[in-house]
Amino acid sequence: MANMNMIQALNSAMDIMLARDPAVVIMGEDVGYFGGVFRCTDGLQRKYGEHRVLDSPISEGGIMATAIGMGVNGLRPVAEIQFADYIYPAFDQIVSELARLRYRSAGDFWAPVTVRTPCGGGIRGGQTHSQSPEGIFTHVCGVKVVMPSNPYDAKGLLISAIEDDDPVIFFEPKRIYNGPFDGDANKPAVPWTTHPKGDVPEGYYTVPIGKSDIVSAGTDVTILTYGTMVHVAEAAAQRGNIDAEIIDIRTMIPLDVDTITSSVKKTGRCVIVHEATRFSGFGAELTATVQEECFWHLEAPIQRVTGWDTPYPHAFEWEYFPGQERVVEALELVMEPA
Amino acid sequence: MANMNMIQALNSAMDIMLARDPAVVIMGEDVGYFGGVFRCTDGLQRKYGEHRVLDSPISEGGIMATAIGMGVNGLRPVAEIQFADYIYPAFDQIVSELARLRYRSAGDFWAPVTVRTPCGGGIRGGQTHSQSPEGIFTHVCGVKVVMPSNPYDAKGLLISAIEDDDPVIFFEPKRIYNGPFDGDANKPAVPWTTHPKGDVPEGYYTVPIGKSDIVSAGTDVTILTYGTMVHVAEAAAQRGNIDAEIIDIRTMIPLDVDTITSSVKKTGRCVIVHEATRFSGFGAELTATVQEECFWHLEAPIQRVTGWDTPYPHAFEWEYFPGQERVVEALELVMEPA
Amino acid sequence: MNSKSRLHIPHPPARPGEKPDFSYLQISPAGVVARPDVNAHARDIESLAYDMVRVLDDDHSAIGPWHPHLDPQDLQVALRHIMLTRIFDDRMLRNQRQGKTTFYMKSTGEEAVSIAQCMALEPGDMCFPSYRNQGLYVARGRSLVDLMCQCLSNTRDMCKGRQMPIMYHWREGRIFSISGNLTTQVPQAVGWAMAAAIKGEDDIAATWVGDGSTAEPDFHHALTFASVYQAPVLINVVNNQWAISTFQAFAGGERRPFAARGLGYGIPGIRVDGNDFLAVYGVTRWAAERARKGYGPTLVEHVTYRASGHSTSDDPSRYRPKEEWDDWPLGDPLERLKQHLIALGEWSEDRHETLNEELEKHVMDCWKEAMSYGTLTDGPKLDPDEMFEDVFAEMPEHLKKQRAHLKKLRS
Amino acid sequence: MNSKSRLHIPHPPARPGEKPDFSYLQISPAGVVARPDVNAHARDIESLAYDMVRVLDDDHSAIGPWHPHLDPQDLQVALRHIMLTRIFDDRMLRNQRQGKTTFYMKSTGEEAVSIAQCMALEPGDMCFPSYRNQGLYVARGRSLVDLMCQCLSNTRDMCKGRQMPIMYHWREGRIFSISGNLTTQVPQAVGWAMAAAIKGEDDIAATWVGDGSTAEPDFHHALTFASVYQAPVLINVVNNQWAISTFQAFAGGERRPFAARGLGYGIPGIRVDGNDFLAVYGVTRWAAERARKGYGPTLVEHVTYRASGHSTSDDPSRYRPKEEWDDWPLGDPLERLKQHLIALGEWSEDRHETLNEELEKHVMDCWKEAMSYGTLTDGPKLDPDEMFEDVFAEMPEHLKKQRAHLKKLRS
Ligand SMILES: Cc1ncc(C[n+]2csc(CCOP(=O)(O)OP(=O)(O)O)c2C)c(N)n1
Ligand SMILES: Cc1ncc(C[n+]2csc(CCOP(=O)(O)OP(=O)(O)O)c2C)c(N)n1
Ligand SMILES: [Mg+2]
Ligand SMILES: [Mg+2]
Repeated sequence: MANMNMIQALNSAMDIMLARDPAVVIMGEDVGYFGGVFRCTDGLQRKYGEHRVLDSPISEGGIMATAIGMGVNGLRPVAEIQFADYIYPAFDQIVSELARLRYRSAGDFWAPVTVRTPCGGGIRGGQTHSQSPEGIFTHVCGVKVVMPSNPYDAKGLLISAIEDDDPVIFFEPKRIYNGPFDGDANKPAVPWTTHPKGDVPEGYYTVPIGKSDIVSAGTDVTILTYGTMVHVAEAAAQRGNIDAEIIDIRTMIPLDVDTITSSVKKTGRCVIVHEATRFSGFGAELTATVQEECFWHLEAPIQRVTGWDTPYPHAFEWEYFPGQERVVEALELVMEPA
Repeated sequence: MANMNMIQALNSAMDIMLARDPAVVIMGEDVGYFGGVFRCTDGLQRKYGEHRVLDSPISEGGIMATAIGMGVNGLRPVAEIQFADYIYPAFDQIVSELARLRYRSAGDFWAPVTVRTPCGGGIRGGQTHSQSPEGIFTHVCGVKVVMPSNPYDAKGLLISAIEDDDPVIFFEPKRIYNGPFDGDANKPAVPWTTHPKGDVPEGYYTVPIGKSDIVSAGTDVTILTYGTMVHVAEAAAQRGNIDAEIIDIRTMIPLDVDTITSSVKKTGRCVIVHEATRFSGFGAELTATVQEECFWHLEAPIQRVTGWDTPYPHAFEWEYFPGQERVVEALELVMEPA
Repeated sequence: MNSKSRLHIPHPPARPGEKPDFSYLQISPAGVVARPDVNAHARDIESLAYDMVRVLDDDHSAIGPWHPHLDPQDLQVALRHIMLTRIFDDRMLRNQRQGKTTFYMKSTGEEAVSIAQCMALEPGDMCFPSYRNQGLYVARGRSLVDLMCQCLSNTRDMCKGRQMPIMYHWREGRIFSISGNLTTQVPQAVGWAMAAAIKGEDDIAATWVGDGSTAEPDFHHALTFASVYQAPVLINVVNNQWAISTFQAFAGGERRPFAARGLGYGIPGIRVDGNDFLAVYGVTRWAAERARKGYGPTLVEHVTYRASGHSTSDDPSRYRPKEEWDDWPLGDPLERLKQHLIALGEWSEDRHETLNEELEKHVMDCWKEAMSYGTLTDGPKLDPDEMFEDVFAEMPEHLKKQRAHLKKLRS
Repeated sequence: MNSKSRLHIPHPPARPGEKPDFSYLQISPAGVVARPDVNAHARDIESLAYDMVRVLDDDHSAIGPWHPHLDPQDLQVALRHIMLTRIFDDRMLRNQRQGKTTFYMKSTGEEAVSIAQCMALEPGDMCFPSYRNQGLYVARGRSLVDLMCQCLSNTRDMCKGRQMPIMYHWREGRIFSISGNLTTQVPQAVGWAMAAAIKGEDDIAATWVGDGSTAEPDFHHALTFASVYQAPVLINVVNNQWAISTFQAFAGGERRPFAARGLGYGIPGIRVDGNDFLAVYGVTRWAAERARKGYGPTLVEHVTYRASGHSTSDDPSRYRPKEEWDDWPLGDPLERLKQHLIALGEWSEDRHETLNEELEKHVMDCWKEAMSYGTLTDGPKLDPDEMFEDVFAEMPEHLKKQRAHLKKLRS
């Protein structure tokens, strides 16, 4: 067992998979010699060579298209999109090709591509380095969508993603690359060493895609969240002194509906928290699923705590970010007697 | 007053706007000399010249980018994307540029671009000529999203869209270009002449963006729907003999929350119907909004009737299409006593 | 604002009612273009992008350095493939017109491109076609019944009802699935070729894209990645002069040939008479050998003409003179190969007529067999359960639930 | 599988610890490249894309047909602009290092491109810059205070706190808003130019994009649309050899110059010494006149060097030799213009020193003023209500509700 931050955990996952499976290749902008702008691929090109860990042209669409071609030819590409904000030039190749190839060829062709991309705000990145576009991909049939909230899950889920024969869009909440973040920007940064999920086995292991994680059991209310917001939700529940059951969604597609609905049926209340904008965000689907499955158990309307419906504003980062205060507000609202 | 199908109504809207405002230009693949593969721009190039109605290279991204540049330089471009299935190569220019230009420049730059694009299934178009991607755009901050369900609205809304200083993504349900369609593919096609909304003023008028339309008043249940499914919902309510209040959403952004919630508060029940796939479709946002606003009035879980979560399958079109039967089933479910 | 406008608008040479005019076409005489070594440096062979490689001359002889010197038997096979493709297309068009299928796209006039290239490639080479390359299936020997079953979405449909007609694929035959989205396959072919290079395998990739489709961004992706990594790939632009209703000038073909598009990236371009079977074959051998030996990608522009409508949904008489095909200066690839074989003394009108009848009958027989596996209206049908398969490798819960829902509805 | 791999991987000439090596650079002597008429046919002037237009020779004289023959006063203004840009950059870097701003990007080493081009354009011409064109703002006379306020996101921030530092815009000054997404501005500039042509107006558009960014699809869109409609636009590729950590070869610059990218579309390309103020000015005048007169677009490649790190988030010593900038064969644009003016007898080391001090002081004064409008930590702050404005022209209900919600939370 080693202590790793999320960057090291992701690096370790790729390292292990490059070693285990000669079909695994890494590609992306600055991922090779330099080791990635966030250093997630640091040292991998030196270790596995320039033909396994490829620097690519600055062309997200080209990266995705060639990764698909490689996948069709028996490789298992792990493509990095430098920021999730830059995934849109690859959107057509993801939606029209990667997601639908197996379907349209009735299973004869497929491309087991993993798309890694750092997402989310809280790093003063403004509108083009802070987006949380995961909701868009959850409306695309044929891709799996994953977002870990800690180093242990990050490594185990990334290994699962690389081994998965389906395409996986793997979002990495970059605000917590170096340590958990509870939403309070004024507190000193906390490293992963202080967090139990910073203990990460050095070798191979997997965390299954399609399973949520009950981060803390509770009886008053269910909080559904993922990524950075898991930590904000934990802090908020404590601060609000509310016995919340916090579920780290981890996998948006396929969604672990059972874990979610069992919890809400138990608590009767539900708050959904994500950084992404509210309107048609993934919180909408979670709300819809919960109200369909748990309607007769709900004792209050499900509340969504999300980013405002604006582009991500640089200077108002902390007014924008759905921090503890807003989560507490929603928890209190949902706990109000009818 | 003339009788028009939806194609003629759209054509008339563009004709009027080209005549009224010299800044209006039309561009897109095959829209010029040929008049569009669905003939929506028929005759316009002949009337207004090649410099107002432009055939373009086959490049949706290029169309969008140049339309933005034209918009910045004082024109009012109406760009056609030949099928909504082909809008993805333009996705980055729409999401990162068109939608955010006004915001990022604090109001100093903007591009009043209207994007017209035929969407939806029921025409044996398979996975690349049948998609309903509107839900994706409803998660994008800075664009308006519109879908008419009849010729009268189509013309009035398109004129509003062209006059709007914000970008508008204007989805045209192509299955009802030539006549309303109630979901029964075995019935003979019905032309718009038989429908009251086929009566369309020849001159200028607008239908406001941001307002839903109560297509039929009712007391038992509220049906929220748009596009082709408005007609399917009407037929289903009749067939199920249910006194439904059917609301044609018309504008997804901005959403007319008041009309929707007033209705659901009255009926206490809600069914949402769209062609698009279910998971994270626009129905999720409608469900979330309704349950947040009307929770204490709801007497049954809100039901969604949607396309299945698969790519659009060519041969199983009518098994896939959420037809009357499925709407009736949902209506009955929602009417069941608890 | 029109009167002052300085915007340039490309025009086709003739519109309906006007006389066809192909004077814009630069045509080299047969045999005159030099054939460089396959390891020539891209910048030393740029003229290949502007000339036109042609082997068959006006007297139906094959001349010059690009002449591939095939056996007459091979040429007879090629002629058969071209004839079969044309007859297949004609039959499928008629079937669609009679309401037997919903949609079709012909390759008439440009069959030599697919047939010659496929014959010049090795069986292990991977093809990433556009929708107008049915000749690849014919040349690689896929049963026409299989293609027809796909067009019928019947119980033997290789796509299990999921795709519109003509969107074939063939894993064993190494032909990639056709996408309805233009140009996406081109950089995918480059990626496939990169993988072959990474694995140290000898196979190369070949891909086809229409003139109009070169405007899509994936064309740029393909050229960039092919150039940077020197991928063993053949990128073919099939310039059939039209993209639905727009003339090739709307993709920027007005000023320089599409073959020149890669020169600025260091990718050699060859412009070839796409209706000259031998020229296409010769050029393909050259480019394939170049790629296989590690000298990198080649961009080939095939100058040809889309003789038919864009698809069964199209009416070309609305935007171009009906007579264009008759006036097309590079002729009919079928006719030209036939006359060459006759000139060689290896073919005759009689043999042609006999073969034609045989192929017509073969196609009819295939069609009858295909119909026996189900049609739009009659016979056995695919199980709608199929609709939920292959979205993922294993069906997740939500799709199982939806499948069960549909089953319940249908029972 | 590595041992057999035939994939080509581009390499920079030197890595950290190795000796810089610029032998790959093709450099023409000053004065030797001919200057064609502005209406020359693209295909007759292709060599311009491979040569390098240079005006300043090793003795600091200006020679040859591209010499723009500017007044010494104009050259002094230019030198001042370049110096001011550099001092501004240095100051802003220090401010960031001291934690006064969150981020910065310098243009050091490539200032001549923006300054010369902006001076050669007309005031009505519209600029669509990348993030390394701050020189445009200096040359068009925007107050540095305004730029600094943007970097501080303070109460005078032109972006109202919505954008990261350096993402300026200037409607009146005709400089378009900078996007964080690479290359998107390039086809937008083409669209702007198309609109000018449609309206029959004389203004042209100019746009700038980095070498690495040419790999993005929007570069292809720009070339295609510019070529098809012959839009009056100048597309500038600023080849500063690096794109964050990747060498320009990763955008396909290994084989042919970026200036040649448009040739295959019929767009003339000019390769110019980007550190030679006079050459850049001369080339820009030529291309602007060509566009304005209706002869269509030009692609200009500026050969220069990114002397600084990519941004304040970057550490270039990880991927390239520290000494590269000293060894860069085209020198420093500031130094070269200065020496030319001295050679002309129109400048001196003393005047230079004086001006330098004046500008340093000016920049410091601007900074002090800017800080008085608020900083990250102190002073007046923008109202967070601003966050909800300008998403739409008029605020819709759901945003009003969210704004009210935030107000309530903050009260
Ligand atoms: C991304 C995308 N945009 C538009 C279309 C619609 N479309 C189908 S074929 C076609 C014309 C293509 O012309 P070309 O590339 O010349 O090929 P050809 O049909 O001549 O073989 C168009 C515009 C599409 N299928 N995909
Ligand atoms: C679409 C997109 N992809 C990736 C990035 C991240 N990124 C920012 S600058 C840059 C390098 C650009 O290099 P170049 O075009 O040569 O410009 P230079 O920085 O040298 O001026 C990259 C990869 C981005 N901003 N946008
Ligand atoms: Mg074509
Ligand atoms: Mg650069």
